[in-house]
Amino acid sequence: MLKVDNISLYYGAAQALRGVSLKAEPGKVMCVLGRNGVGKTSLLRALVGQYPIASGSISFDGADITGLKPYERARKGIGFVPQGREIFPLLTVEENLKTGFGPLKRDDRNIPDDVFSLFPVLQTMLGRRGGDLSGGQQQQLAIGRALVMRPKLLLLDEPTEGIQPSIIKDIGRAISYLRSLGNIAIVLVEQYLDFACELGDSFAVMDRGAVKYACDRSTMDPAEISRQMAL
Amino acid sequence: MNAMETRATSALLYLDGVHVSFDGFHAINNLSLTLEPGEMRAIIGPNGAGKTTMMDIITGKTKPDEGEVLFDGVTDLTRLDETRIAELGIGRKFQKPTVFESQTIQDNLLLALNVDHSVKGTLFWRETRSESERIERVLETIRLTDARNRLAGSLSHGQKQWLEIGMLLAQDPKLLLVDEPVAGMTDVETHQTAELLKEINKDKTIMVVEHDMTFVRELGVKVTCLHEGSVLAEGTIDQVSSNERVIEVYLGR
Amino acid sequence: MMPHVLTRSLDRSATVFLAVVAAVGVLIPLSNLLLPAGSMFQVPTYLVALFGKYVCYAILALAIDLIWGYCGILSLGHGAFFALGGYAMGMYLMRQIGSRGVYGNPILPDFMVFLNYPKLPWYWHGFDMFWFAALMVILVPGLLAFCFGWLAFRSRVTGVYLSIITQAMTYALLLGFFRNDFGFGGNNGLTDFKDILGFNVQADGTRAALFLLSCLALMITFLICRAVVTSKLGKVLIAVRDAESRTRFLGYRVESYKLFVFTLSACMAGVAGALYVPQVGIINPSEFAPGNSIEAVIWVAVGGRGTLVGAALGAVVVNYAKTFFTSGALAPYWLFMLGALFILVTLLLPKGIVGTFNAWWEPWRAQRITANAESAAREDGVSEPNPAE
Amino acid sequence: MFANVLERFRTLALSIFLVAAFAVPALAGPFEDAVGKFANDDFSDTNDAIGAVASSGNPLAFAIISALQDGRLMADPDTRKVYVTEPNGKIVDAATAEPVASLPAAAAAVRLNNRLRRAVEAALGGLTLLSPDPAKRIHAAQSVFKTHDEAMLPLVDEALKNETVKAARLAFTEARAAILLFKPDATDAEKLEAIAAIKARGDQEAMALLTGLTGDQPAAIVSAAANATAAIQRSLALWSMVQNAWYGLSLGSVLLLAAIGLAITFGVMGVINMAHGEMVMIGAYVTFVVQEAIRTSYPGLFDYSLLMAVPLAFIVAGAIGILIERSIIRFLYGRPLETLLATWGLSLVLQQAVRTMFGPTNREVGNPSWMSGAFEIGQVTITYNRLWILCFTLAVFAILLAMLRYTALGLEMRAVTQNRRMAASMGIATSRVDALTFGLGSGIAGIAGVALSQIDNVSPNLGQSYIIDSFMVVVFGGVGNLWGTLVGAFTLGIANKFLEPVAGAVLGKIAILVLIILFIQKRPRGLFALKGRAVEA
Amino acid sequence: ADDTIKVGVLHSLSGTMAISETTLKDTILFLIDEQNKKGGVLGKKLEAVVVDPASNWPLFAEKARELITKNKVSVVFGCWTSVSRKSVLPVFKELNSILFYPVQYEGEESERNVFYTGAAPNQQAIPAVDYLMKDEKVKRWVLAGTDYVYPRTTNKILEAYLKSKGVKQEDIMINYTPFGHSDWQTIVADIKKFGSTGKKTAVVSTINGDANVPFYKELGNQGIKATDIPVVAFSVGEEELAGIDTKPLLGHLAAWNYFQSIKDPGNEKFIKAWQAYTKNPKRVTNDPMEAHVIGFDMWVKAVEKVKSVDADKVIDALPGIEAKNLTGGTSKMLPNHHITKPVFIGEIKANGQFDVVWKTPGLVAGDAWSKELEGSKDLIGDWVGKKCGNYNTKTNKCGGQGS
Ligand SMILES: Nc1ncnc2c1ncn2[C@@H]1O[C@H](COP(=O)(O)OP(=O)(O)OP(=O)(O)O)[C@@H](O)[C@H]1O
Ligand SMILES: Nc1ncnc2c1ncn2[C@@H]1O[C@H](COP(=O)(O)OP(=O)(O)OP(=O)(O)O)[C@@H](O)[C@H]1O
Ligand SMILES: NC(N)=O
Ligand SMILES: [Mg+2]
Ligand SMILES: [Mg+2]
Repeated sequence: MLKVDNISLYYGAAQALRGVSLKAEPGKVMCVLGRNGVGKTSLLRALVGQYPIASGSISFDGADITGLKPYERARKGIGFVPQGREIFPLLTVEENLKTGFGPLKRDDRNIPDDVFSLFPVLQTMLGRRGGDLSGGQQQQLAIGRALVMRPKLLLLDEPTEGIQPSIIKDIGRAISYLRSLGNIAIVLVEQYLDFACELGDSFAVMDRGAVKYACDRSTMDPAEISRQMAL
Repeated sequence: MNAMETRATSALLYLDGVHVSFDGFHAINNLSLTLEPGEMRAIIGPNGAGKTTMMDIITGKTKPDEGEVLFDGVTDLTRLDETRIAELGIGRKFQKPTVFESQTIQDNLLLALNVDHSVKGTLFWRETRSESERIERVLETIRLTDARNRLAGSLSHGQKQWLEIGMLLAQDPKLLLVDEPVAGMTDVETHQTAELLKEINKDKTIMVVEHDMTFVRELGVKVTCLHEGSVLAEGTIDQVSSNERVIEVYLGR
Repeated sequence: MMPHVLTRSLDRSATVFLAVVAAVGVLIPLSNLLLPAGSMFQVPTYLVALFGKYVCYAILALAIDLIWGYCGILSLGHGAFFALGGYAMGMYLMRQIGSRGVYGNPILPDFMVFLNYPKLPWYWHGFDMFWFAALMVILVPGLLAFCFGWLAFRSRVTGVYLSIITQAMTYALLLGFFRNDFGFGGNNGLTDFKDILGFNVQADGTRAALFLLSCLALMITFLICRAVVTSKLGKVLIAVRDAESRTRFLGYRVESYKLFVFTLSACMAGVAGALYVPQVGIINPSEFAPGNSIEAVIWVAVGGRGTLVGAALGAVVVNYAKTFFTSGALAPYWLFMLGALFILVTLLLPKGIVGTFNAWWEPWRAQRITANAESAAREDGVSEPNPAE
Repeated sequence: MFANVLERFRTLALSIFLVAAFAVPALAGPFEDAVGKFANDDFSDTNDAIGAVASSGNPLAFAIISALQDGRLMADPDTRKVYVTEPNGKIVDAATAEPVASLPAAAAAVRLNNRLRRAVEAALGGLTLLSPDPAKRIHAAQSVFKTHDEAMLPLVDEALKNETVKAARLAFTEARAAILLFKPDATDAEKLEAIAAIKARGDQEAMALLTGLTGDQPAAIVSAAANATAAIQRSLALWSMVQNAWYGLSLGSVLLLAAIGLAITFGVMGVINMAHGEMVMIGAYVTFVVQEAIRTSYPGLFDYSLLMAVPLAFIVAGAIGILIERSIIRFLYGRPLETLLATWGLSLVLQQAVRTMFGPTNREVGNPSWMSGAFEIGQVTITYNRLWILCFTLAVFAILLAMLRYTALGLEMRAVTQNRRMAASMGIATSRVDALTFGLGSGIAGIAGVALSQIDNVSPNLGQSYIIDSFMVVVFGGVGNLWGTLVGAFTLGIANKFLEPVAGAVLGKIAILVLIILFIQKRPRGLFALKGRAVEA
Repeated sequence: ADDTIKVGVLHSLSGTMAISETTLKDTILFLIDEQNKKGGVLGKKLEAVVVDPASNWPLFAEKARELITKNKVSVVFGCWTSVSRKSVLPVFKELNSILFYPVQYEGEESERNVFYTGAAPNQQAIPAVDYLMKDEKVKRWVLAGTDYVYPRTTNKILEAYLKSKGVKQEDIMINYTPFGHSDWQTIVADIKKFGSTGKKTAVVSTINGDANVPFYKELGNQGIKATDIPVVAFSVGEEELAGIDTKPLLGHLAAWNYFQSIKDPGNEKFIKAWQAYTKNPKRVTNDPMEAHVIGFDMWVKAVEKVKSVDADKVIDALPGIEAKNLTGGTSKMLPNHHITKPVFIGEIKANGQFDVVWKTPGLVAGDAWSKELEGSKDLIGDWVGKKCGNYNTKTNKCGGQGS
């Protein structure tokens, strides 16, 4: 589904990604782990096209999308839940959700029930402005918004950040549910190791812009990952 | 009568019967809470419970519709503005890290130093050795010494969190309000932050909001759980986390 | 206390700037006065007046850059302070005419005679004394800025709201000064000045002196601005610009800072206006026109916002372009040129002339400095930069 | 039907005879001589000729004098013959009504000045009191009311007797009252009745009439007149409030119209669009071009010129807007202050471009007939152009609001301006949306230009005169809030119009500016400020 | 080069005044062109130096200085607004050059270096009021103007004049509006109200430039007809009318010293040549243009008389020089540097032209100093005998020289 091949990314002169390669498959959760500032967010930015990569290639669904604009990638089915939520502050919750209609055909332009069953709080707040919500509520909204697009690939950047434990569990359940649908590939960027370990099918630990340790669910050892992350 | 002299309470921070609503939405409901000098208090509670709003009230960003907020037993915070409150010695780390993006990390800390903040004072200010040493120490603590001359805007999310904590340290307030300090940190970093807060707590009063239960547990302090704008439960972490309501609305099963 | 504030502000580019202004300030008048007219190196008098005007505009640009570039206050009404300073000076110059006016009235300026003013309005008193006028040049704009700023900053009016009410302010003043009833000569303004401090304003010597004085004022303004922005105050201003509310939570009284620079900047603009008036020979309400203030902001943007040197440079470049384009064969098309200049600078030099130059030059310089530092470190074995220099 | 008209004309002729008999008994000289005087090209001779012809009782008089009014009375100075060009183009000899083949080359229209025009109107007034057209009768009655010429009384009485149209009856009654009031030998009862009728009219002219009533009248009449004056004054004061409110609404609608496009480009997109005024100007010039084309090619369509200009102006200004967005603005997102610089430059270029293309002077844009003139409600005069502009503005506003609220594009526009990067990641083609949004704002500015061309100059400076007001309105109302712009515009308009009579136009305007400054202190984010966290975020 | 004589043209080609002044620039270029066809002056070709002071008053002074010192022009034709003239005055005095100013203005000025070819108030305003009083029997007056010096002064003079004719204060309404005023609803309604008392009312308009179009549109729409309340304007000419639909304005008046419609062979020839020069058969002419035509002619004659372009010589030669104006008369430069002009009252016609309904029997001499104003009634300008612009005939002193 998603194949990232040896990409590099620079912020001015500073290199943030150094030859990162990854794969994500439908019905699987790929976890990207790493300390602060190792380039996890940069990786996702490269995937959605918000920041141009200097070298390497990205292909999605068998097609090369390296040169595509961010909205074209979204229309191909890449949903993105960014770090910091990036809610449209002046749009209502409902309107925020509706911004996900862009890639959809006219008939499909509705908000799937899944969204509200996963995050009931959104249902009760439909008319309030996104920017007024609390941090955690915004996080739920951000995930819901990405789901409205019916993505084939879902990129989540630290979705548990600032979320109350019960909802983290809900989000966990939501991710498992999406995985169980079998047609969505998920890339989960996390620092919250327990959460990642519970959900991940494969793991990559980053350091200084490069993947320095990767493993599968089968070969995974949380202690080793933790050790890798702490270095 | 002599409210100025007689302390109304021994508490450092005293909230009583606070109400806030936004366009009819009640964010804080009859909230009462006290913080003793030297205490560290962890605040937990569901998303939207009003934790950040409570900090907004204490720091003067939001004016409560009703209720009393006293600092140091004598000062009514509801009547002061942000600057005055900061001058009193209340420092804050925001949930969404806010640093001065176009200035270097060192300058961010410099700005946070609690020296003369008047116009004249800053115009004629010159760095003393003790001040530069303090900045040096803080830089080390937040592990950004190498990055000291980088612009704060180029930091990653977590690095900004650290920087903001660093700014709190430089500010050296009596009361620290820390909103979700470990969001976006690795377990190791979380642990380090807990250590750091405990260290600071030796001579400062701290109120810390977190959702990370491991972290809260590690702090090992009294916990207050807010829900729908008022206190739901208070006590040790074990007491609170075994409270049925807390489990229901917050921890989940 | 003072010296360190000044020394700190003098880095290389600042020193170069001051040196250039000083050289220009001395050489141009000298060449105008000493060399024979028509010689190749003689600067004709009309150019002295013209350059004098540019220098005044440069001061205004510095004033704007101080508040806009460093504190993020976009004033679209700074022309008002400039004009008020100009009027204060104009009133002095009018009073100097004395009985040499067309009606020969020793007290009343001509326009008052023919509009039947029975006596001098109270606010014209004192302007026959230079020291008083000079004080008013600073005080009137300063006071207006102080009152306006006190209201606005205390109420936390920011961003475009502030910009627009500054515009409303200058627009209201424009309309007011247009009115003959206001007692400032209506649309015709104040003109036909005779002398300043006893010297004929039109004499070459006076012009040269005024030019020199303007350059001096530019240098002083620049030094003050540098002193402000290189101090910790400057960092606070930038902090206010970038995250105003965060600055408050650190215990800074943001409104005081804004009020301070706003008032300071208005005083500078007033001085610029006061120097401008005797050199161009007229002050009239159109100086209050909102368009003028917008243009002044544009000079700053063209030169490079937040660079000081750039602001001054921008004022000179844009106004020189204007002078150049409005004469000769290009005259009918000069708006195309000027408009294109603004557009191109925005698109191609987003940080303005000086800002873009810095952006190229800084990394190179930084490299050199690190290289130097490294070699120095190798030599004497110290790597710690001296904290209390 | 034709017979009917003829019948009317017969009555007319009779009435002329009546006027002649009462007013100017036996003015000598044959009709032909009088007509001949028109050829003298001398204002006082023409004046004499009007009097003579009007009172001649000749059935041709009406045709001659109305021809004179319309500039269709031609005189040949050489032969001293006078001709009437009939509206259908036929030419007849004025004195004899004999058709002639063609006008002599030297013939020129008989010139009028204001005095003569008044004489013509008075003459026609007498001649049209019994006109078949009720509007003309009312007009004639009103001019009698003004002159309250005693000699007209029999004619007015005659007219009143047969009058069936209600408005005309009223006009005749008032005219009759005016005459009676000043008729020295009218009875007190008649005068009291007259005062009542005039009081009922209740306008400025009625009051002028009553206050003009001179001395030595019986006490009853004097006090009745005084009471009536007082009553009229009171009602006029009330009406003037209504009048001011209407003026305020109308000014508000102009402000709103000018600002509404800016509410998009500035309010929604955050581009400090100094070239907004020039988009308005372009719209006005489109109207000019459309009207020129119509004037030269299809003069009959003139009344539809605005209907054609509106979509065209939208397209032209919108297309220019899109061009500007694609070539300049799009490089400046996230740098709002720099848009100020670039758009200011742009506005200079556009102004000079228009100056080069169309010349520096004003261009003529006419009002179609449905936008000309005025009607009255009570004592309030409402001009059609202002009324239509108000309706048009509200319609534009409603459409725009609905568009932003309820269409996908509207949602996308708002999303893109709030967070361009995230919007792209939601699959919104941000560059397309940006271009369309800017185009929309510009297009709306363009149609504002069409409307403004009806009340203001069409010159290269047109835009500049609106840009400052537009920014004031948007900011006063609260940036980013369309309703704020609406309420802001009307508030400023009405405040202005209530201040203007008290303070004068200049001080009124200054007062408004000061009020805006003070108001912003109270509400630092405008009238309809967006509140809450969402804004600070 | 030395084989040409340079003529400065100082008219705004951009900004708010471009609307009026651009035509004057073209006029001078046209006149120079014609003169050169006739062989130039003193055997040299004339060369125009055009600058754009951009409706910016300090820029006027700067450009004047540039023209005189850098371009070394012998004479400058320029300015429209009074403030622009005031701005350049000191420059012309200092550098001793010549300015021809072609626009009607408020008077109260007579400078050695300036020649005023436009109307002084007594050549426009007073005759217009006389006409209204006599021919239209006007009893009530609205003096409406843009709020700046020219209207203020003119209205002051008119007010004094009207009062001297027995008009009472309550029969005079004075109203000022800002530049570019565009919402005339209230004012037009006020005028209507003021005029509905039964006394014949007229409006004397000193409304400037851009504000006129919306003013007349509002007049037309509110149905104020010239037969009810005539408006006589001093700043509305053929050029301004070209931008208005004049049908509703039929009969409103303007007072000028020239109208395009005046039948005179000189005028017709000029109009033809002008339209040919501008390649626009519809191009109109107007009063300030004629002023330039006269001024230019006078300058050429003066130069030829003294065989030099030296400013002092030309200045001394100009008073007394006569030039044909375009309406059949001969205007003469007076010692006060103003000229004699005929005064016409025209009524607006449907075709955007004026129909002359009244004119002064002869030419009127321009007064530099108004006889109606207290401060100036004793002053005269006389650059021939007294060599003084503000000579006080009571005290026999030249004012302004420190007395
Ligand atoms: N816009 C930027 N300009 C310059 N440097 C940047 C920028 N954004 C990030 N960086 C730097 O690039 C590196 C990688 O940042 P990134 O945001 O990808 O880290 P991360 O792994 O997501 O960290 P975190 O867990 O803290 O979110 C960091 O060192 C950061 O300082
Ligand atoms: N300015 C505001 N306007 C409108 N609603 C607000 C505003 N500030 C807060 N709220 C609402 O008040 C409630 C409490 O918000 P608050 O941010 O205090 O929650 P929190 O406890 O900090 O949550 P989290 O853990 O998710 O950060 C939320 O529902 C939020 O939407
Ligand atoms: N002189 C004028 N019309 O300003
Ligand atoms: Mg990250
Ligand atoms: Mg929170």
